[in-house]
Formats: sequence, structure tokens, C-alpha cells
Amino acid sequence: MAETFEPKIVAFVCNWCTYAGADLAGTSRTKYATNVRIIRFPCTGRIDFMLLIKAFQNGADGIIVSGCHPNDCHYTSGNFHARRRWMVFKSMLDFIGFPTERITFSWVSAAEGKKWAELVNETTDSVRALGPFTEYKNLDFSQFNQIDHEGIAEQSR
Amino acid sequence: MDSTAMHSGPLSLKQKVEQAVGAEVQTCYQCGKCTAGCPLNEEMDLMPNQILRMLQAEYPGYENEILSSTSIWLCLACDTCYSRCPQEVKLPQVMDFLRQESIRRNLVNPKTKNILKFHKAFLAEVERNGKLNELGLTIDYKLHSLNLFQDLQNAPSMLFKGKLGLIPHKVQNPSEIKKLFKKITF
Amino acid sequence: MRIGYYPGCSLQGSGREYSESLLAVAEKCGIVLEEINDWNCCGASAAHSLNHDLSVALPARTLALAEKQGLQQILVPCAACFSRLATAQQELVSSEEMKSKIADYLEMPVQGSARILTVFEFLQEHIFPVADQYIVNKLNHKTACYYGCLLSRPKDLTRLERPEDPMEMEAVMEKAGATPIDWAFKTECCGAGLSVSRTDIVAKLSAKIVEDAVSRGAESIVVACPMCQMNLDIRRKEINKQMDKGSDIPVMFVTQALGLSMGISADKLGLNRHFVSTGKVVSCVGRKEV
Amino acid sequence: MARIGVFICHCGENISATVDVEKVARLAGKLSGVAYSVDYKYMCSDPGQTLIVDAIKEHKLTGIVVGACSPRMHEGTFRKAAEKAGINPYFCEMANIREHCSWVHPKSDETTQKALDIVRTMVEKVKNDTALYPIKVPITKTALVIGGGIAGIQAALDIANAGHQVIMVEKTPSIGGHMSQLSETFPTLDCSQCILTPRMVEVAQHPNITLHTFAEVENVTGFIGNFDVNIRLKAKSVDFSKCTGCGSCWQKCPSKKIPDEFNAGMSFRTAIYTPFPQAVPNKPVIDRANCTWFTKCGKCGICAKICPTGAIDYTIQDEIINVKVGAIVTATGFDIKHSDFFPEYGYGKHPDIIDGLQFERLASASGPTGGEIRRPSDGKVPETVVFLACAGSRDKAKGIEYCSKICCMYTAKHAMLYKHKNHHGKAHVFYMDIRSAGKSYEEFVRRAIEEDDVNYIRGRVSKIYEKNGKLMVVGVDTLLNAKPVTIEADMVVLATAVVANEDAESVAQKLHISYDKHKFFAEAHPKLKPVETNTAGITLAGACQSAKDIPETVAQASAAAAKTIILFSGSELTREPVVATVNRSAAPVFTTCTGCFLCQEVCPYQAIEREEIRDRAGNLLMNAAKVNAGLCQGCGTCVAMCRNKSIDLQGFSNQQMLSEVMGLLNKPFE
Amino acid sequence: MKELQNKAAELLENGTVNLLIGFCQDVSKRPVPYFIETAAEANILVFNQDCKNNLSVYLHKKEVKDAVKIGLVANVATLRSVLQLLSENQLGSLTLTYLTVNSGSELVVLGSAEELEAYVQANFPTCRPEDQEMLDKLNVLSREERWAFWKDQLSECVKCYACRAVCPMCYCTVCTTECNQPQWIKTSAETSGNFEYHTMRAMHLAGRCINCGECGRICPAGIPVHLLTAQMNQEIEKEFGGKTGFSLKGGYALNSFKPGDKENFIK
Repeated sequence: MAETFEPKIVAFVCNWCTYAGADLAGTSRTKYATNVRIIRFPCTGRIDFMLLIKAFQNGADGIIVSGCHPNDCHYTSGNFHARRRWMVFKSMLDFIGFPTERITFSWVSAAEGKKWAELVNETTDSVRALGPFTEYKNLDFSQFNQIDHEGIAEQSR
Repeated sequence: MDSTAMHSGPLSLKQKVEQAVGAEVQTCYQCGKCTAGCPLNEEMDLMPNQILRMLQAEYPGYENEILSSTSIWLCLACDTCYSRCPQEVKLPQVMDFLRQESIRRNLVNPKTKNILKFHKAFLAEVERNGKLNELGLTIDYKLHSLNLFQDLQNAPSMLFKGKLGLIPHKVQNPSEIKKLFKKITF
Repeated sequence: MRIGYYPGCSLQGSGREYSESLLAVAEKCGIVLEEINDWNCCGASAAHSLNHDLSVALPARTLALAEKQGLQQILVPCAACFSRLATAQQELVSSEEMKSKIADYLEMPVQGSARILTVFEFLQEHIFPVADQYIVNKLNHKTACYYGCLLSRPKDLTRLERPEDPMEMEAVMEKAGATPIDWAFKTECCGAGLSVSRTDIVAKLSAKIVEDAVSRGAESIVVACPMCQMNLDIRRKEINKQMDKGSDIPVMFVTQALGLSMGISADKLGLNRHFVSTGKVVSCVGRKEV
Repeated sequence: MARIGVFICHCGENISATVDVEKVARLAGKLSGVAYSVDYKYMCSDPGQTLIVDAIKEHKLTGIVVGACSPRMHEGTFRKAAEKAGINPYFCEMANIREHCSWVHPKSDETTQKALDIVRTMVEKVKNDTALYPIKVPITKTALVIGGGIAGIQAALDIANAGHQVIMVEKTPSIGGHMSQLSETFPTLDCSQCILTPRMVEVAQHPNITLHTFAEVENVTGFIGNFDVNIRLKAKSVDFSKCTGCGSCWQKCPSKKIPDEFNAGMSFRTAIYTPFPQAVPNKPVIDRANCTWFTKCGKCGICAKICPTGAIDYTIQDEIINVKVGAIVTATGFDIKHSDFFPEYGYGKHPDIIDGLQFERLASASGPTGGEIRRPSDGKVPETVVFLACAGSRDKAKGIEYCSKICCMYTAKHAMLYKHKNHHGKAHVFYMDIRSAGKSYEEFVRRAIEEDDVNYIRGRVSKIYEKNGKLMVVGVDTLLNAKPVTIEADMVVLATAVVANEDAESVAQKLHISYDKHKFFAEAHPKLKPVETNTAGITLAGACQSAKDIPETVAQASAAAAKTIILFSGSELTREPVVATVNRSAAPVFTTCTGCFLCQEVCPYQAIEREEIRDRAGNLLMNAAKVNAGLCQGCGTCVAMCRNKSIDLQGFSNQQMLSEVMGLLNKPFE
Repeated sequence: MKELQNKAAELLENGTVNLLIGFCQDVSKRPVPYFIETAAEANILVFNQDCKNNLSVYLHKKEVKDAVKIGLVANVATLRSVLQLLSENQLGSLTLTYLTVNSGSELVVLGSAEELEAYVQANFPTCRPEDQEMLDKLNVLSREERWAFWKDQLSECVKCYACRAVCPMCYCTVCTTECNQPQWIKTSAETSGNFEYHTMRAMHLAGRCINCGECGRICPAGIPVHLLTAQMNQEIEKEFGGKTGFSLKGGYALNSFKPGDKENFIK
């Protein structure tokens, strides 16, 4: 199972650094795992944590969030704000017991095509190792299960 | 980077060096600063930078030439080259590896056999006692190198000045060291 | 804080006066050095020339023993020993793989956690704070502080502030009331590694060093490495052959100099063990300023 | 109902080699809302674009997705095409199936699948695109030039001559920069000051140029066309309106032992000083750190007594002035490493081991030796001089991997100048490579070697030490089987590395421009935007971007000027409509914004304003946020900040981003 | 008690306030919120340990806003929320007078925002012990155990939004849960949707919540939702400093930053 499982990974990246970095990986033909799908934002500051939740809820197994290194933000401070928000969001998820190792935060500059490729590969490997992300699905299943149990209980009487 | 990919078959000497010491031989751009600063540059048959260049060339013919050079044995590992190298090539470690390789391939240059003999005598002494006793070493070395009279003028006065102890120092349990040597050298 | 002590082989033989003077100075200043029980040879240049693992394993054994003894810092006065121990430590710390491999060889655990002190660090941190109250003499003379290779390189090991033109030994000699000169061969290698096997070469290298020191008016050469000392002292005959006119400039250990300034007897400091008489320096104690 | 067109590009082989483009086009055609789908060899080619235009018209498409290269490459191209076909350009999206797919993955079903996913994602986005219209912003037609070196001078003159106002800010008391320190210039050996000083004077006298020397930029806000700059005019302690520049003050100044920056520390100046005779403006300032009046509170005061026009005023304070400019040219120049940077060459303890700039001063007629090459230690004329190229440059261990570019040429020049002045002297040059790629540069170097018989030795110098009054230069000749060479020299000149200014980082942060790891300012694109920065309206000129020689610097300066003049050519500037907006709706709601103004605090551009919403009677109903489209740069930080989604970003709206996520995960979202 | 009633009467009398929000007791002697507009009613006011409600939540109501001059009988938690609200540019149109009882159980009347700030800072409460206890319990659990815990809890949520209604910080005219362009939050009460809602809520309140605990107290399903924000506040205070409901300047941790902020979790 674990061998055949190919994780779906969604990357939320900023336009100026990481998206450009991924472009560079392309122009320099650096090969990496096919599992990643990129969504382009103007800036990490624009990335709404709700989108991460939505992605997980709709079948993403892992998420990469990446932007400009500190001090390099095209908008000077978007990534600084993002960084705080991520920190809080992460500890929020930790607290409700969400497997935060499925989210990788990173800084990848426009010059770091190689780093981007490595980041994608590492993330893909680690998420593949974690297996499919089922927690969210189970949330709703488990409810049915409960009902079932009761049903079975009924009949057994 | 990954030159092994291009190289089919056995590793080139350069690749072996890079694997063994993690020194990026390929980064050397032949400025010659290592040679310029080397205290032994006047004694060497191949200059340090030339050795690196020959490694880079990966021309099989060069390998014996390097490994049978006197330079690799003359190198004092004084680190002058490394400490000034603009490309941070770990030459002293490269030399260490080349020495070991030249023993493995039995290519040690006759002119420098004595240096090897000295090193061997040294280790033999250490293997014997766990500590080095210069008297033991000198005697041992002279027997192997056969230049019996070298330093003889010094020995007595050294003894007299208490610089050569007659009773050898030992670790408490020499067999422990012998065992260690066995494990590593085989 | 306990200070472990690793004399190494030379300091029991050709360089014993280094150990003697060091211990004398420490004693004077009321500092106890704990010799590492059952320490062994560091392997010196022979080991790393012939077998890499051995060059790590030998020092590692000593480090392991020190850890067993619960020593968090170890003083290693011999430059060569220091270099080997520090290098081995670096390898252990940087690679878990190497750590376990060596532990297997030794059949005992080794961390490489202890701090390894150079003789300068020891003097600065432990002797200097109290030295002044013990210093009674001024060694009024010009001296050339000679570091050689292993005390100055590589800089990440030796932690010298100015690896190409260090000042640590000068600081000690100034304390001892001497006048260090500025010269060019401070950190040149004397070739000790080949001392026995290629005496010819070594004599040449050493000659350059002695020549420069003398030509700049030095009356003594001060060292902190038994190899350097042996070369420049015992090999003086051969060295003098290499120079237009020979020199009888004495070569002493920095600790001997410091000891003299503390009024410790020449004998106790092993100054009688030298081939080239140290009488000059001894006599310049308390001499007028130069 | 959306009618989307999908256009898959082969990009020759670039995409089709690893992606089954026909399949992608076929399956994309089946996606809901897709009315037309096709693949073609080169979408960006004219026929390709025509194909798109025709398809839009023929199939009445409401939006298009072009599956091709990165939007950073061709978004503009295809949006134009869409516009040409009569739909709003912002209904065109690009699916990056080249850089992010075909180029980075092997030929496989996964790769094709990924390409399809990317296309589907963008299809979902297009469905939620809205028509956007470019924003017009007014332009202040005044340029700010930071730095008064040759780069700044050239840029300022070009812009001013085009009829625009220029404000020049120079840190030191005079313009002229490093070029004014140079002796003669390669490859023509004409005297640097002779060609520079006329330009300096022209700047000072130009009706369109306002010059602020001894001044620094304090901070910069605003954006292209509308920058708001505070400039600190440092206290000169001299009232320039009264000063005639007669110079009696500095002739009488008692504190005379201050190392002279202009002569690279090889002579002394006074506390009140003009940097050099041809300084512009040629009026002195007081260096308060070294002036007795200021250091010994109120002692001395000679200059005030001596001054015939009573121009000296110790009470003058720093002054901050505010200027509005439309464009900024950054020409802050460079610095070099000094001999104390080199442990192996003695940490700078030998006075006769000097750097290139010091040699320039020795060789300069206006220098401390009146142009005679004399060594600093004892003023003797050196018989042997060794020049070291690549001193610190191309040296990873010293943290400077790059080539400083100008050293090869000026070293050749130095050797030449030395030989011209001392025919019997011997000049040696240690080098690694000779980089003389420039108009008649190689010929120049050959001349040094062939005609002036300069001895070039290929190898690096390991150590320099002093021995009986000589400098022993220990090197090697790698062209002679690496033969060790030791040269006994009287003077050594290090062609030290060119580095960024000490304050480069803080300048960059004030201007909000990016910089590389060596603190050189970063151009917007290494090839196609070499003078622009990532911040629209701010351009680069000269060595603040990377080491440059004079011709290059002047060329780039004129380029920066051209960019500025182009910007000023229109009365207003049209900007991408990718900006944030706060929703508004009919009474009684007006807007969902609750006026917490947390967005205001995160906006890096102060683009969010307060709007008071009133009823017809004019009673205040509520305060709500409002975006100044002129200031907004579209980062969207405010959007993620807003709890009730009242603020949204055009082109990257919540609706669009969410539908991308859904589309990507194959759950198209209606 | 009398003191309070008299003061309230006085304020209404002399028109310092047009509307006073306080507590009275219902038949079963439980304190319930009560709005009085005339001095006559003042005598039914009560204030004691059981008066837990955070009355500041009513300050968002249009009817209340229209009264402009408002008196508020408040415990420290309530005062903190007012302070936080002021820092978020809310309540600007109101003139507020606060009546509270200090630790020495004497009546305190605060007439201005500055007085309010001073009083709150002087009487600043620590995390409620019962909450701290729960948090400590949860934090030592393994991730899976915590997940299981919240899964249990949140599967009970029926999305009645009482937690939102009772929260003085949830003053948005249109909450994200009501956005349908796009629809951010599932409307149905499935557990996954509930997770979504409560994560969102906690994120929106992190660094703003003043830990009055009303949301947890009010929850019909008895879900300790207040723990989420309590935890977040502690994390934020630890990482970035700054207390919520502490000063007029506010200083919301999530829209400020320091270049040196923690980033050991970023690759």
C-alpha cells in the first residue's frame, strides 16, 4: 500500500520568489517529483490559512507554503506577517492534534531552483511515508459508524 | 558534482579522493598559492597544485605518477596551503589519502621509503607500548632504515640530559592497544 | 573547575622540560592538573599518514578515558598532540557514524564533548588572572615567539585571533618582562615531522627560522611545541651548517620563560636539559631594560 | 454560463516531448464550462495568437486558458491577444505546463496528468475572473539621484538635459566620487580629473539640477511616480550663502593631523576642509568629530574669527527636508577592501603594501607626492614594485567568490604608469587570468607587457614579509612547472576586491529594493532589466549594482536616465489593476467592513484610508476601510488579515484562489 | 449592593448615562442581564460572583448604540473586552461609564477610557485556574490523543453559533461563516465542517480573545471551545509578548512583526 501510494501535494507560493524559483528549476531542467501542484499568490502575506484547511479537506495529503526569504519580500513585509500567522496557525493545529508534519513551510528565493526541487522531493518522500491523509475523512465517517453501532444494537435486541 | 555518474567502471583516483576526504578537488583553479607557500616546495618533484591538476585531468596514466611521487611523502601536513587556499581545498587530507593509496598500490617512491619506515617504526612502537619511547623508536627505525649512525652523536647526550628514558613508558594494558590496532588494520 | 592534563609522549622524553616547567608554573599558581589515567600516544603524523581510522581512534581512546574520569576540559600543551586530539574530536562530533565506529574499536563509549585547551588558552584563562602576584623577575631581553604550524593552523582548531601573525605567546612573554620582536617566520613550519627521516630538509627549514630571528636581534626563541624545540635545539649542529654563520641562540619553552619570571629555579624548569645553553636568558633575569 | 477556450502549446518540443499535449487538449475540452480546446506548436507565434483571436470570436469565448510557459514569460502576450479579440485581458490565464511540468518531469502519464490538473485549475480560476481595467496614476516629473559619482553625474545631466527637474544627494562634501581620485584612466591614459571636473561643474550650474552635498536620504515612502523622500542635510557649520570659498579658514585651522580620505589616508587634512582643490561645491565644511570647537566645547573658533564674510556658524543643526519625486536613480557606488584585510600579507602592518586607490593617489598629479611614485614608509622611489591582481577577489575562503572586473585593467595601468615614471624600475604582476574584454583593453594589456616590459607571472602570492627593508613576495610561476618565486620588492600594490558600500544594506532597506548576498543592489532581471530594480520607479547606475569600469558605469547611468525620461514622457502612468478593494453595497449595509482597521496596520504602502460613511442627512453612520488604488501594490496581506472577507484582491480574489484549490483537487466548485 | 444601585440611579438621574446595562435576578435568583433607562429601576440591580456574563457584547447592538451614553456594570473580564474593542476602533460613537466592584468589594466608577485602562492594568487577571488545568492536561497528551479529544468534543457541535453570539470580539456584521461568495465554511454540522469553523474562529480570535470564557460556558453541547483561544493566547504571549485587553494601544500580535521572529519551523 505505502509503496504504491502517491501523495497529492499542494504548494502555496508567492509570485516573486518561490514561483520564480520553480520557474528557474524548470529552465535549468532540474527534475523533481510530479506530485506537487502549485498555486500562485502575489505574496505569502496573501495566503489565507482557510485555503490550507480547504485543501486538506478536499484531499490534499501534504502542503508546501513558501515565499521570499526574510528581508527579500517584494512587498517588504508580507512574508514577515505570514511568518507570524503560520507560527500561530501551526501551533493552533498542533493543539487540536492535527498532523502538522504534513505542512512544510519554507523560504525559496528566485535563485533557488535547486532548493525548490529538493524541497518538493523531501516533502513528497516524507508525506509518502506518512501515508494518505485520512483524519479529516474519518471525522465524518466516524459519525456514521456511531449511528451504525446504534442500529446494530437495535437489531440485536 | 556527481562525476561518478559520468564515470562508468572503477572510480578514478580523483573520485576516490573526493569520496575519502570530501575535498572538492574540482574546485582548484590552479592559482598555485599552495605551492608558493609550501615549506617543502623546493624538495618536491610534483608541486601540490600540479598534483591537484593531474587529479582533475582523470588521466589514468597520471595516477601512478602521483602515487609514486616523493611530494606526497614529503608533505608535512603543516596546513599552510589549506589555510591560505582561496578555494578551501583540504590538501593535507588529500595528501594523507594519497600516501595511504600509494602504500595500497605499493608505489611508494624509493627516495621516500625512509619516511614510510619511520612512520611504520613509530606506529610499531605505539602498538607495542601504547606510548612512544623515542629510544625504542630511534633504535627500531635505524634497524629498518639501516642508517645506524645517524643521530648517534646525539643519543648519549640525550640520555645524559634525561631526554631519552631507558625504561619504556607503557599503558597499563598494552594488549588493549594491540587489539585496537588489529581491529583497524585488518 | 577541574583541568585534565595530557602530556603526550614527547613531554615524557625529549620535551620533558616542557612538562616540568608547565607543572612548576601551575603549582606556583596553585592550580592542579589531573593527568588523564592511562592515556596513550596520539598517533602523531604517522597515524594520519598511514591509516585514517587509526588517527582518530588513538586520540579518541584518550578522550574516552578523560570522559570516564569526568573531565570537562583537557590541557594539551604539545602542539602535535593538540592538533591530533582536536581533529579527532572534530570528526567524532561532526559524524555520528564515525562516533559509533570508533566506539566499537575502543569497546567503550566516546562523545568528544570535553573542551581541549591549547597551552595559550590555559595560560590566559587560568594563569594570567593570578600571575602578577607571583611574577618577581623581568626577563629583560628581546625574544622571538615561534609558533610553527600546528599551533597556528588550521585556525578553526587553534582558535588564534590572527593565525598568520599570532600574538598569544607575545602576551605571555610581555608578562614575563621580555620584549617580543616582530618577525616573519613565526608560523613557518620547522619540518619536525621529518626530523629523523629527512634531517637534511629539516635543517634547511629550521635554519631559515633561526636566521630570521637572529637577524632581527632576538636573544632567545620561545616555543610551545616539543617538536619545534627539539629541532631548533638538538638539531642545532646541522642547522648551523646551513647558515653562513652559526648561532647559539637558546630555544626555550614559553612555560620555562614564565617560570623564570616567577623566580622558579632553572633546574626545576629543566633549563639544564637543553643542548644549546640557556645560560644567556637565565642571566638576563632582572637585567636592565633593552 | 462561461464559455472557456483552452489552448495547449507544444512550445516546439519543449512541452510535447514529455507531455501528451493532444490528450491534455482533448480532456480539457470535456471540462465543464470549456467550449473549445486545441493544441498548437507555438501559441506565442503570430499564427498561434491569430488562432486564439479567431477562436475567441468564432466560439464566442468568455475567457481563455493558455497552457504553455510561465505567466512571468508570456502572460502579457496572450492577454493582448485576448484584448485584440474583444474580451477583457484579465479573462486570460496561463497554465504553466512548461517550467512547472514538462521541463521538470520525465515523459510519463503522471506528467500528462499533472499538465491536465494545472490546466483544470486555471479553467476554474478563469470562471471566476472579473473584468479589470488599468489604473491611472499621476507622475511627479522630478527625479532623485542618490550619489554624486560619475554614475550619478551622468544620470543627472541626462535627465536634466531632457528638461526634467533633478535632485542630487551626495553623502560627502563634494561630488566627483571615486573617479575624482583616479590618476589616469585606461585604456587611453587620459587624466581622470581633466575629463570629470567639467561634468561636475556642469551639474553645479545646471538650472534643472538641485544639488545637496553632505546630505543623505533619510527615508522613502510612496511608489513609482509618487515617491515621498526625506533628505537629511548634515550640518556643514558653514553658511554657503555667505561663504566665498576663499579658503582662509582651512589654511589657518589648527587641527591638521586628520587622515585625508581623498588621498586614501596618505596625507592629512584640517578639520574645516574642502576635500580637494577642484571640489564642487568648492566650499568647506567642518568635520565636527575632529574639530576642537566641538570636541573641546567652544575652544578654538579660529575659522570663525578669520572668515572675512562671517560664514562660519557652529550652531547650524542637521535639517530634514521633504521632496516629492517620481523616480529614483540609485548611484551610491562602491568601496574596496584595504590591505589590513589580508592576514598572509601582514594584516596591513607594512606601510609599503598599499591598495589600488592609494596607488592612484601616488600616481596622481594632485596627489600627496605630486604624481611621483614614492613609497609611503620613507618617501623613497621604489626600484621594484610588485602588483597583485585578484587580491581578495575570486577568493571563496575570504567570502568574495566574484571577479572584481576592473583590477586586471587598472593593474596593467598601474604597472604602466610606474614604468613611465621610472624607466629603470622593475614591475612585476602576479595574476591568475587576464580579463581584458573591452574595447582596446587587450591591446592595452599587451602594451604593458610588450612595450613597457612589465613582468607578468601567472600565480598567486602566498605570503609577503619584510626583511632588511625589502618586502619578500613569495609566489609561484604556474607556467614554469609551478616554480616557486620570491621577489624582493620595495613596494607592493594589492588590486583589492571591489565590495559594496558599508551602508549599502541600510540604503537598500530605505528604498525597499533587494540586494545580493554581497550587498550589491539587485537588478530586476539579469539580462532584460539590468538597470531597473524590483521596485518600480527605482533604477540602478554604476558600481552599487556590481563592479564596473567607467565606460560601463556611464552607459548604465545613461540607461537609468533613459528609463526615467521614458517614465516622465507621459502625464500619467497606467498600472496593473491588481489591487485590493473593500466591498461596498447598498444601504443599510453599505459594507461588511467593521472598521477595525487592522488592515491599515499591515499595509506596507499606507494604501488603506478611512472613509466616513454618512446618510443623506450627513450623519456619520460608520467608518470603513478604503483602498487608495494608486498606492496599493497588490500584495494582499490585508486580504488574509481581514476576518470577514470585506477586503479582497482583484486578480487574486478569495473566489479565484479557492476555486483554484478546488479545481486542482478535482472538486470543481460552483 | 445599595451603593451600586444608588450610583446607577444617580448616573441615570443626572443624564451621565441614558442606558445602563447590569444584572438583576430571575425567579430562581440567577443573575440575568438587565437594561434600565430610569433611576426608578435601579433598585433591582445586583452584582456578585455569579454575574459572569460579559455584558460588553450588547454594546454592538444597534438599539444600545442609539442610546450613545451608556453605563456598564462589569467584571474585570468585561472591562478587558471593552478595552480590546476600543483598541480595535469599535465603540467609537459611545460615551461609556463603568461600574465595577474591586477585590476589596468596594464600588469603583470609571468615567474614561484612560481610567479604564489604568484600572484593568492594576487588576489584571491571570488565566483562570480551571482552564489552565485543562490546558496542561491537553498539552501533555500525544497528538493523536488530542485529535481524538477534539474529535469527540466537536462532533457534538450543532453549529448553533452561540459561542459566536456571546463573544464581544465577534462583532463582524457578516461573519465568514455567512460568506457564500465563496462559501468558506460548510453550513451543515458535520464534524469536519465543525473543525473548520472552530479552527477559523480560534484563528480569528487568537491574540484578541480576552479569555472571559463565555463561549465555553454558553455552549449547549458543553464543548470547552474557550480552551482553543486560551491556548493560542498563551502561545502568542510566549512568542511575541503582549497581552490582550490590556491597553488602548492594542498591539495585535498578528498584524505586527519583528524581523527576528521565531522561524525554526521554516525550512
